[in-house]
Amino acid sequence: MANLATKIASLKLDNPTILASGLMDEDAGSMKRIIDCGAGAVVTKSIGLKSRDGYPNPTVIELETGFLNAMGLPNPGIKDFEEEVKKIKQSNCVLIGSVFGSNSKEFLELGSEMQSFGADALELNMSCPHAKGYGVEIGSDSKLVKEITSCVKDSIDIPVFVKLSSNVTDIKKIAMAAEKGNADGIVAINTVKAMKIDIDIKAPILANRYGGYSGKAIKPIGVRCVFEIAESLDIPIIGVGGITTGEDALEYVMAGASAVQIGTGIYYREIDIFNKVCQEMNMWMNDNNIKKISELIGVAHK
Amino acid sequence: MANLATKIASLKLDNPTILASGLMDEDAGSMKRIIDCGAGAVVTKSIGLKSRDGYPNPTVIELETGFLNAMGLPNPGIKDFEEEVKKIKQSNCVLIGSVFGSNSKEFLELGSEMQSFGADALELNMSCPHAKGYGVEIGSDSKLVKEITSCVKDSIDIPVFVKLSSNVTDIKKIAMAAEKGNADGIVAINTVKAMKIDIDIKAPILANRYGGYSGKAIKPIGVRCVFEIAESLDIPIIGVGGITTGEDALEYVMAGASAVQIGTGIYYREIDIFNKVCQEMNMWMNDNNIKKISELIGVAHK
Amino acid sequence: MNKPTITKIIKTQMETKDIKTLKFYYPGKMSPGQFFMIWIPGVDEIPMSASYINKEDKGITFKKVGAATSALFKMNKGDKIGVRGPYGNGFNIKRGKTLFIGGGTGIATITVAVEFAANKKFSSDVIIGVKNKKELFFENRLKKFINKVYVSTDDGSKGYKGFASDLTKHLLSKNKYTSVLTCGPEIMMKQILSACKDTQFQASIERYMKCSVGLCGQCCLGNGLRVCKEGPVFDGKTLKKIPEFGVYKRDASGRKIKFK
Amino acid sequence: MNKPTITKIIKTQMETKDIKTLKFYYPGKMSPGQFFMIWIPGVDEIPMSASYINKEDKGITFKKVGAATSALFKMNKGDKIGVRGPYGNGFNIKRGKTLFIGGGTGIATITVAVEFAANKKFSSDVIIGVKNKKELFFENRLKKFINKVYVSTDDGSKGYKGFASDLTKHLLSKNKYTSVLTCGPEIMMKQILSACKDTQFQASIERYMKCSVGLCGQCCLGNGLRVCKEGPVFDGKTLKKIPEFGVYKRDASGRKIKFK
Ligand SMILES: Cc1cc2nc3c(=O)[nH]c(=O)nc-3n(C[C@H](O)[C@H](O)[C@H](O)COP(=O)(O)OP(=O)(O)OC[C@H]3O[C@@H](n4cnc5c(N)ncnc54)[C@H](O)[C@@H]3O)c2cc1C
Ligand SMILES: Cc1cc2nc3c(=O)[nH]c(=O)nc-3n(C[C@H](O)[C@H](O)[C@H](O)COP(=O)(O)OP(=O)(O)OC[C@H]3O[C@@H](n4cnc5c(N)ncnc54)[C@H](O)[C@@H]3O)c2cc1C
Ligand SMILES: Cc1cc2nc3c(=O)[nH]c(=O)nc-3n(C[C@H](O)[C@H](O)[C@H](O)COP(=O)(O)O)c2cc1C
Ligand SMILES: Cc1cc2nc3c(=O)[nH]c(=O)nc-3n(C[C@H](O)[C@H](O)[C@H](O)COP(=O)(O)O)c2cc1C
Ligand code: FES
Ligand code: FES
Repeated sequence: MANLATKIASLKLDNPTILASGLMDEDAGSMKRIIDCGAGAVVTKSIGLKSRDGYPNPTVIELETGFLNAMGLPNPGIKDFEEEVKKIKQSNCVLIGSVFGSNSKEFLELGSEMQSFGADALELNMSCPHAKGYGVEIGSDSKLVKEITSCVKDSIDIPVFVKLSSNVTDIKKIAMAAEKGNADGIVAINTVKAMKIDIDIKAPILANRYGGYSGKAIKPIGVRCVFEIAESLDIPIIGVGGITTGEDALEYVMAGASAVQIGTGIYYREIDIFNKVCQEMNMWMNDNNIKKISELIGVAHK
Repeated sequence: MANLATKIASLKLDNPTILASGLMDEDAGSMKRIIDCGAGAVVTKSIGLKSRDGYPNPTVIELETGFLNAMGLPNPGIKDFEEEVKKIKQSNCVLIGSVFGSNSKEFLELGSEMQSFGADALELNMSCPHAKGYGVEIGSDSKLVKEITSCVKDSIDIPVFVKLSSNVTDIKKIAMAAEKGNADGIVAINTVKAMKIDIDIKAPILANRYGGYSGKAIKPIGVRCVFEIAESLDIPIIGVGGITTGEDALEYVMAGASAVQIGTGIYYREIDIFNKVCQEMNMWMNDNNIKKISELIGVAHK
Repeated sequence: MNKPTITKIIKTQMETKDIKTLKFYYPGKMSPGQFFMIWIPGVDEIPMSASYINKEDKGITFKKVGAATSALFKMNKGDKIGVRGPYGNGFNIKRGKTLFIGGGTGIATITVAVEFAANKKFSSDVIIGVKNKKELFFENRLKKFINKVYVSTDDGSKGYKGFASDLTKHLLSKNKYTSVLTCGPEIMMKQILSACKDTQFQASIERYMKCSVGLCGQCCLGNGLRVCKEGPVFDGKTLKKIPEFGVYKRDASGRKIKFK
Repeated sequence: MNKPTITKIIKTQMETKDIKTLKFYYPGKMSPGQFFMIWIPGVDEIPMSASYINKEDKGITFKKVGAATSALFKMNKGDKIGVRGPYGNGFNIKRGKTLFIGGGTGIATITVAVEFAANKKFSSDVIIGVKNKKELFFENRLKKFINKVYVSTDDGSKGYKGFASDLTKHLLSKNKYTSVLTCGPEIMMKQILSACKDTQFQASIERYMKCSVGLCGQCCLGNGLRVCKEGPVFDGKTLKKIPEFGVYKRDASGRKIKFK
């Protein structure tokens, strides 16, 4: 049995598969189920200060090559989320709290709450591709990214990861800004801004028109982003985008990721994809005489 | 029979399908074959001042969801390309000359040559995702885009289109810069920057490591870009990215495209994809009682 | 693929003042209790159980309650809707004597299940419960394929006066049923569950739905059970372990909403 | 999928001082004349015809001419290469008497074609032509399955003294062949084509290749004929209409390079 344990900053995981934010993580029960399916950690849905319904349906559709969603950051608000975090933290699992805000103050407030609830790490969502005033509107401005990150880092003790979008001219630059803000790690990538028009109805299908593209199709974009970031940064990276197999996960690891997140893959391989991916990684590592996953991190950079 | 004729600025096409730059367009014979397969126009390979071999192989690989290429702008140089343009222009077809340079002077020189050879329109490639000093390195800087476009427009009489990349934070802003530079149209999108790592070899497969993603997978990104551009611009748009069927082409048209380009689709549906796509558009239009393709341009914007 | 297929309404039917049936072309097999996501372009996309299942076409029956159902309510033959699905597990309808209980619009879902049992010649009784007889629908349709159709109304305007759950308790004490299958208000279903001692129990649950393919987690209850995928039908054993059953659901934002 | 599959070299064989055969595990069917793209990680990816076709494994035979072939030349059993393909059409080998002509490394490609014909019990003669007898390879392999193996050397160090094309003309005037199949220097093949009056003709053409799947247009000749897809084997009728055949090819940049 190969050793799949990994470390992201001070965060130790039994295996490198993590549930991505926004899927099966609205309540403690769902996150518990994912942990039971073998995930090394879970990220919560992105939580804001106030409750949001998100966009009307259709919010999720399948494409030939992946999924498109425009949830619109639905969440019950940080206050209501306290009980979910506390409940899930009763079981012995690693929980990363994802939060979104429109400025440093909001991010800090949310982060402090998450920390006080018991989250093991924070993920700052600066990359949602379809929510006005949030997400990539912040995550494409390197000054803001640095400012928010360092503001949160100044007062928060748990590790802080910054989740970035590929919808920018230069993801390296943004990642470097997060690193300068003392981020403990980078999460890349969020969904890719995209659209599907129904030609019979002659209109975009998603209520929000624009959505975020996830699943198999975006893996080559995610791997490229992780590779680019790894080329210029020293802090750990969590790779995400289109992972459905152990081989996909290994591709991200070789590009430079210390861990990976899985979202849409749940659709393609059911909810125990976390076990499956770990098994496949383990099998490949055994076949290739690799003892520890850490031996593979970033090896594709010669 | 529905009327598929379309106009892009002063350029009139019998049908809206155009061969995309960089595929089957290195020599007059290939372009002739594409015209014979029903394309309304062809774009040449992107031509520079001097001959370039491009990157070593592997330059093209197939992915589960599309293709990845890093050709590296191979071309014989504008002087050697003269005879190809002249030869193809002996047959009665619409030829769009694609050129790439690193500054206004180079673009202008190349444009003037293309015009003098007999090209019907120019396409300025400011969007190649993997060539140092060219392509998106220029096409992500709105000031440069405007400057180059207006410099070329000042001295060139044939219509000038600017080909843009989705690898930017805000494609609308870049398109607006091209419009301000008096571009006659926008071509969107070029390939999306991506990577494939071979886990057995533990290295990126493409010799250039980074490549451009094309084919089915990028259609939702391309449609989104065309929709975004159409929302803020008045000049015509040529949609490109992942088109393999008449329905795909119609999706682009409804998003705001006056014509479409087809590249990788040649692999999925063979070289007569141009005829096939036109037939499928025609059939759909007949079924839906649409007389002219122009009725559909941009209808998805309410 | 899990995106809406555009189809046309081929028939409409008024069931009560504010309950309507739409039938549309949508070929394929499905089970009673499974549901569709119905897209009303420009308005919303909402889950709807099938109330008619034919080889080539399907039907939905719904009450006008808000924007989406009102938009659907206005639709006529020839209008276009988007349909994806069927989703979920559906009822597990077995030999033996079954008591079906439909409450409110849950009658729509229960009726196809009863029809399925009747076609298989399984024996069954059915209770349909509403507040007032004006809200009653599918009574005649049900009578075509089974003998015993019990009606309950809260106000006693027809049939048994009282809740369907009370009528259920009454029937359970009188007759022997192999299983009880129900769809309706969750409080009603919870009451019925507690009345089912040895009788097998299945209930179709409603939760706010977005993806309906088991991805987004919006519809989860208990330990991550997805109503859109592991449900909407759950058996009594499962439901007894879910503390929130009959107590609260979550709205679109994920906040808890207590059942009243 | 058209991306390299990593495989291991299972056997190597020196054919001459600078010609080597590598055999590797690569199961599947293919026809003589079809080719692979061989990836040497960190160096290049180049087209190579199959010189051995077995059910489970395949072989390539090549001359050390530049970076990629030199890297391949150094490889030993157990080393990894990437392989994609097979690509192209391959020879159309038919009943009747065939004259095969291989020139230089073209001998590798012709030999599997001859082997194929022999297995089908089609009658055939073969000419293999090189500059000097030291460059000769596969003569013994050929002799195992056909009687008439003619050798030509430019310097007369073995067999017929002169070009393979001249020896072909000689044989064509003496014997009756249904068809002529050739692979070698394009000037040689062009000369043979002009010598084939009524005899059917097929030649395997080499052009600079990148995608090998008919997309990039790098390998085109004539009116957009893709050597990687419609070729690499073309018949005489087609080749006669292509003015550049035997005259020029294009380098990686697309510039014309005259044949000497
Ligand atoms: C599996 C399933 C099957 C259903 N089958 C039927 C049926 O056969 N007949 C019928 O009349 N109703 C059915 N419903 C309920 C139906 O989906 C709601 O009545 C409808 O969504 C109301 O939408 P609206 O815009 O008209 O009302 P709104 O004013 O938007 O909401 C009214 C109520 O409907 C609920 N609702 C709104 N959107 C959704 C959604 N996306 N998912 C779940 N609930 C939602 C709200 O929570 C609220 O309680 C079913 C629900 C589920 C989950
Ligand atoms: C269909 C086909 C089948 C072939 N089969 C064989 C074979 O069985 N045995 C054999 O020895 N050779 C074969 N070749 C030729 C072989 O591909 C070249 O010898 C090889 O690419 C040289 O690479 P290099 O790096 O060693 O030399 P370089 O120094 O790079 O080039 C030497 C010569 O090879 C040509 N070449 C380089 N790269 C390519 C490429 N990507 N595509 C086509 N030509 C290229 C160059 O144009 C040049 O003329 C075949 C070529 C084609 C097109
Ligand atoms: C339905 C859905 C909801 C999502 N919600 C969030 C979110 O709230 N916050 C966030 O940071 N990312 C969100 N994402 C993005 C994912 O976390 C992930 O970055 C992306 O889907 C790519 O990974 P995948 O291809 O494995 O799904 C969401 C994705 C999906 C499909
Ligand atoms: C092999 C290949 C070569 C390309 N070369 C060029 C080029 O020289 N100039 C250019 O502007 N775009 C080039 N492109 C991009 C295409 O023109 C097109 O924008 C892109 O492939 C998306 O369209 P598709 O999905 O239909 O292929 C190339 C694409 C491919 C696949
Ligand atoms: S509605 Fe998304 S998981 Fe059920
Ligand atoms: S090598 Fe690309 S078309 Fe033949």
